[in-house]
Amino acid sequence: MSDDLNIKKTSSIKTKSSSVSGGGTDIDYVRPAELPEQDLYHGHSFITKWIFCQDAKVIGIQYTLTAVFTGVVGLILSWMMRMQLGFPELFPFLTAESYYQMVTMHGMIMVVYLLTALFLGGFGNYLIPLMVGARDMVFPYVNMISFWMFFVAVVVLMASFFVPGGPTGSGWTLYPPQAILEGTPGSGYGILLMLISLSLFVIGFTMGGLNYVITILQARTRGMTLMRMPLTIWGIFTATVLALLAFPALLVSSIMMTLDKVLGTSFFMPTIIKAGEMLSYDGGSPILFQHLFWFFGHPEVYIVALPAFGIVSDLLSVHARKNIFGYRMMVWAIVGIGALSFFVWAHHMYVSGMNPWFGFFFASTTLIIAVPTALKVYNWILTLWRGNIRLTTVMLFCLGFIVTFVNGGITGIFLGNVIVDVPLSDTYFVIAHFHMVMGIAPLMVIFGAIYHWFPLITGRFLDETLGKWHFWVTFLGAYSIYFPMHYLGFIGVPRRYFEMYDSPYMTSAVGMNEFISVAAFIVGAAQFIFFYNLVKSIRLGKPAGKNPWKANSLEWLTPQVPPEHGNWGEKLPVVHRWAYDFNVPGAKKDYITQTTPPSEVIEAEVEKT
Amino acid sequence: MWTGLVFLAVIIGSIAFHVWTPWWWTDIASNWGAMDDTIILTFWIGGGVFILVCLFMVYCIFKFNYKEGRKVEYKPEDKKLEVRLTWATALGVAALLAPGLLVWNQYIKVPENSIHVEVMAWQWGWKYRLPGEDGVLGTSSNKKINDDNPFGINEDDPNGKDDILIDSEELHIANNRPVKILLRSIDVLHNFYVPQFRAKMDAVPGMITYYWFEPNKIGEYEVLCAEYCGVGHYAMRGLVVVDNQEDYNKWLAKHETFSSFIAKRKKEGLINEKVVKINNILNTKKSIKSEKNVR
Amino acid sequence: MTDTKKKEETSTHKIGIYLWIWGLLFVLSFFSYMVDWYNFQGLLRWSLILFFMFLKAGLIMAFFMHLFWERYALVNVLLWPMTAIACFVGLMVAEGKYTVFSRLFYFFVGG
Amino acid sequence: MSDPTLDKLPGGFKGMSEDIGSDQTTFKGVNWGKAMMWIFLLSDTFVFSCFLVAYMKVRASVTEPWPYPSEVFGLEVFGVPVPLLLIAIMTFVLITSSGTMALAVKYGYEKNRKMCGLFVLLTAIGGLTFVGMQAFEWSKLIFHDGVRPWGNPFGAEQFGAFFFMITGFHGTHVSIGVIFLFIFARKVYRGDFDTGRRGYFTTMKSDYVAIEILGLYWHFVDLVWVFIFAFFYLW
Ligand code: HEA
Ligand code: HEA
Ligand code: CUA
Ligand SMILES: [Cu+2]
Repeated sequence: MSDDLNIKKTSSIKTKSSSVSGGGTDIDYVRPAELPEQDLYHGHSFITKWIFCQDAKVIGIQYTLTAVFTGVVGLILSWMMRMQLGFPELFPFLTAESYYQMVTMHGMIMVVYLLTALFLGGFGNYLIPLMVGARDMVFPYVNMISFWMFFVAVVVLMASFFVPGGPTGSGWTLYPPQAILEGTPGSGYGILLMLISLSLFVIGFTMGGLNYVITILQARTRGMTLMRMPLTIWGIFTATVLALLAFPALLVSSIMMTLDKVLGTSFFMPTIIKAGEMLSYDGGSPILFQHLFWFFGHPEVYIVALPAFGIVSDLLSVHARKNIFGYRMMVWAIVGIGALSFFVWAHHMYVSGMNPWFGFFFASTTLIIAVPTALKVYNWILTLWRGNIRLTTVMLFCLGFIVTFVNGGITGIFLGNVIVDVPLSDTYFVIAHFHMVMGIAPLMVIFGAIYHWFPLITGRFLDETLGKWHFWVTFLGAYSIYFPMHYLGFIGVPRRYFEMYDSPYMTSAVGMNEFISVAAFIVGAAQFIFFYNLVKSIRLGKPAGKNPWKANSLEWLTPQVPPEHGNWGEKLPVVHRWAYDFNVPGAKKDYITQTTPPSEVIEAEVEKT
Repeated sequence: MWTGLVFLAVIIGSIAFHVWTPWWWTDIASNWGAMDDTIILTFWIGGGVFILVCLFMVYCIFKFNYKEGRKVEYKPEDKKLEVRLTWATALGVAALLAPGLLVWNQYIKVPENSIHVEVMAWQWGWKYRLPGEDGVLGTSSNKKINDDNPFGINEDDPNGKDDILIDSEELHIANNRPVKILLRSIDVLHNFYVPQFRAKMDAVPGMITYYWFEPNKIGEYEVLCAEYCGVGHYAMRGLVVVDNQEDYNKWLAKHETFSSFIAKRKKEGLINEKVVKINNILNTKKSIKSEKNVR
Repeated sequence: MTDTKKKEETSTHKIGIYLWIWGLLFVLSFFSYMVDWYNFQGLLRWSLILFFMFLKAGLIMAFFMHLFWERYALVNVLLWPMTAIACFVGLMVAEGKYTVFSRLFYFFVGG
Repeated sequence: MSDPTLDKLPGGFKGMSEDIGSDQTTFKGVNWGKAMMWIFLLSDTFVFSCFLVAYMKVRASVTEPWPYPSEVFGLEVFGVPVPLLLIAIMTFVLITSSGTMALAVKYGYEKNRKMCGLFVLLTAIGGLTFVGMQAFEWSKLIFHDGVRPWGNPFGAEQFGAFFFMITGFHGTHVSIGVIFLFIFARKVYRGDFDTGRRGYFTTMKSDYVAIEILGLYWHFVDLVWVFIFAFFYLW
């Protein structure tokens, strides 16, 4: 065994142990570089610098802006839906057709085009090279194409609003046979454009995803071991791997459905009698589609959850001035959740008419996933314990995340337990569950992350006062939308109901629906405070300077703020420790950056004692 | 300071809402009380964990609010604590899962003596078929559906002859007799859901799915379609009436059987040409397949 | 696969090994073709088909794609995800059987 | 591969835990492009698996008889029907091209420009032959046997649908591979990999490792065929 690989000897995660081994320079030893410097293509013109740009940071921002644009569309759609549900008679133009189209587009946009693109495309691109100490993604050109594929996918998706028949109204789950038959709005061009857009998204994402994975695995800087990476990177990494393995199922089901639609094949289509006539389909299996969809769909919900888990860990640690509790457990939990998420998909299909024996298998695997997730929750709150909590806007969003995530996670446990799912499936309980755990919790993290990294991206702080308003309105508002909504589900109100109040026992839902709708308008409107804050602060925000939050991880340690193309100036940073050395006993400052060599820490200690 | 208080208020508010909520499940009218019990159990365990986690968080907010120079603990991990928490959670999960699976086992095992009821879903409504004297439903196929045979019953199957056809949204069932619902769809996915019975299952075209329950309260119950099935989804309601045996028998007697239905059609002289027509359709379909698709 | 063996072969490999694998693939393909030719049926057919299939796949991956000489980190990363597929396949076999049972039991001309 | 420092590293599972615990790279000595190709192939494996799983599920649940592939894909040679003949030949062609590719990669390692280029070219020709035969097979099925994606005279209509979809997807992979093989054959002959000439869109230097990467892709296409052959033709 060669000595130079044995880095564990010279430095370990715990600063304590590295500082006991005495002075001398060899304690700072880090293996020499394995790889030559990366050649970068530097843009010259406006077009190569800002449009067809190969810099991951710019691509990240492009992804973010595009995703937020779709997010605003999704938000407006949710407003219109709530309008209908809360005040059914008010807007005659809200027909059942358009309602279902809105539900569908809202769901798909929010899950795939907003959250997935924002977390992986946006944060992934911006943060991965910076946090692992690379100059850029490993294949910047492919990375650029990835964004433009995504862009085209969004254009195709948005185009479906304007085609004859409108966008598809099949529900974001796109279940056949309904999705491609008349009787569902947008079953002509709408569904086709949706399928094409999804396929483009998958292809584009694959290009980006390969970049993220390989950058993290193969392009880390010296001293950056996997177990020193910030949890943000672990979350994004695992989510990307999930995406690379789960999106194929979506691609395949899209292709097959397209063929069913266009060529009249019968993959998912059994014999069907419509309007008294027998269609030419025969022998296909609708449940197969559901299996394929959820083989993608369940990992997909963790694809949006894992990056949030990772990011929130980092934000909590920085703003509580304390190391993240149980780092190694956190890493294993992320990886474990990721791996397990491929074995639980049919918990969305308990009442789909699949083989009833699957219920036992999938209920067990589903509840098992709760264990690593629970550990993460415990570790977050234990990170707060005996910390020094700065109640910044960022921290508030993290706390909001914990509350909403635990709430939504527990309702997930209801649904995961197969027999409990029977009465609750396809009711508003499910809607409440996933908005709490996916609509609100990760969005909280996104907002927190933007407040956190905005100073890095622009060099200026976002306004804290506006930020706090934004937080409280969003958190309290969203909580009061979705917490009561569970009880609609108990009553038995099914989801995807355009209106429902003539049933005797459902009349009591009217009042709640009005309340929910009003809350939704307010929460939505609060986002415009945020947009105002963003626009205002780019120019007028308080200048932040370098490393304003006193964080440890590499992205704050670039020579320039905001970092330039190539990130690191002359020399790549060298990493000596994990990213969570806050308030190390005996250290002079309350944080020790990842690049601080052990010998300096010892000096600090010596000075103090 | 008030940050912690607001979070505390959120937790207390959640509990209060849960305790005093006017929105709660409908009175149960079937044997699936065990489902409600499992939900309650989940509420106790899950709710307890939620409250504990959040209270701990609030405590931290109060106790460890930023103070310059506060002594912060440096403790990257605590193996013992983590192992304990893992086990505690695993225990909680097992306590939820075990009863859940037991009830599920009941749910998928239909009692021998249950009455079979076929629910046929279409866009957007319901039809029903009950077995006749023999207690057995005849085989069927969507391919055989036509005006003379709205349920696509196999004419060659003797079991089907006495099947009772109910071409209406209203289904009656007898109180305190287990019912096996056999779900069938002629077009897209639907789901036969009566909140008071708790049970539900999708109707999938191209196959038969099932569930069972035993009604135990006489009354009328609305059927909601609980699987999205196109624009009419929200309007796809039906009615289940739970009768005592006597009323049920009366209601049953009012409906015609498949053979009487055919006899009636024959008398009206409707049937012969139609049979030829449907056979033609079936035949042309076979040959079309290799030629060109219709749609 | 011992360490010593690995070391000898890491850089470039003798042409012989490729020709050998090539030949083996031919033979195995021929065998699997023979399964059809002799019209074996039932379990025998299945086990033979799968046996030859996995053997061929294994040879291609191990030698033509050099996985045999790669470090375990890469090998494991590539092979573990296959368990997800295995699970998917297994469950879908059960599901297919369940569907066809439902169709044959209740229908008389298929679904 | 040819990196001598790698030989010093421990192998086996011990090596694995050290690789994973180390800094900079997890796959020691694996070029970025090669790592990327591997992960892409992993993802692509899931694509093909989903196709095949869907096929299995549907085939297992149709009630109409499934056409007997051995006859459908048989050919008549001098009046004697030979089952699966064309497929057998296609299989041999593809394996042959995989063999030539393996040799091309070997000569690539050795930086043997002439031989490497020759074998890449041979592989491309093999691939082209395969695609040609597939085109023949498709047209026979479509024009002679009347098989369509939406139906066929032999039985379950999904037969044609899955056949065209899966072999079509595989054929597309082969075709893309062939295009790249031709491009790379030219690059090798031109000596790009010896001079380290930079590509069009990237700033990366060309290197013989590109041949290895292309080889991975090509072998993968062969690998997929092994599964298609077993599940589609022999089942
Ligand atoms: C970010 C997204 C996200 C996340 C993280 C989750 C997390 C979970 N989800 Fe959710 N889910 C969705 C998004 C998400 N879900 C979406 C979008 C749908 C609907 C799709 C559609 O139909 O349109 C859905 C639907 C859905 C269903 C199907 C319902 C139905 O249609 O009938 C089920 C059923 O099992 C389920 C279960 C779970 C479980 C068990 C978890 C678990 O991972 C949760 C684990 C977390 C915790 C448990 C909390 C923390 C733990 C503790 C504090 C410890 C103590 C706990 C105990 C001892 C119990 N979800
Ligand atoms: C991440 C996913 C996500 C998000 C954020 C939301 C947000 C909202 N959703 Fe939705 N929703 C879904 C995913 C999501 N939803 C899905 C998957 C479905 C199922 C669709 C189907 O059945 O097919 C659904 C369905 C659904 C229904 C059920 C419809 C039905 O079944 O009939 C309702 C009803 O009230 C609803 C309401 C809302 C409301 C009021 C909001 C919001 O108004 C809440 C408040 C908004 C915000 C907190 C901010 C929004 C974010 C931005 C504007 C981006 C800005 C971001 C940055 C600058 C970083 N949604
Ligand atoms: Cu029928 Cu919804
Ligand atoms: Cu799920």
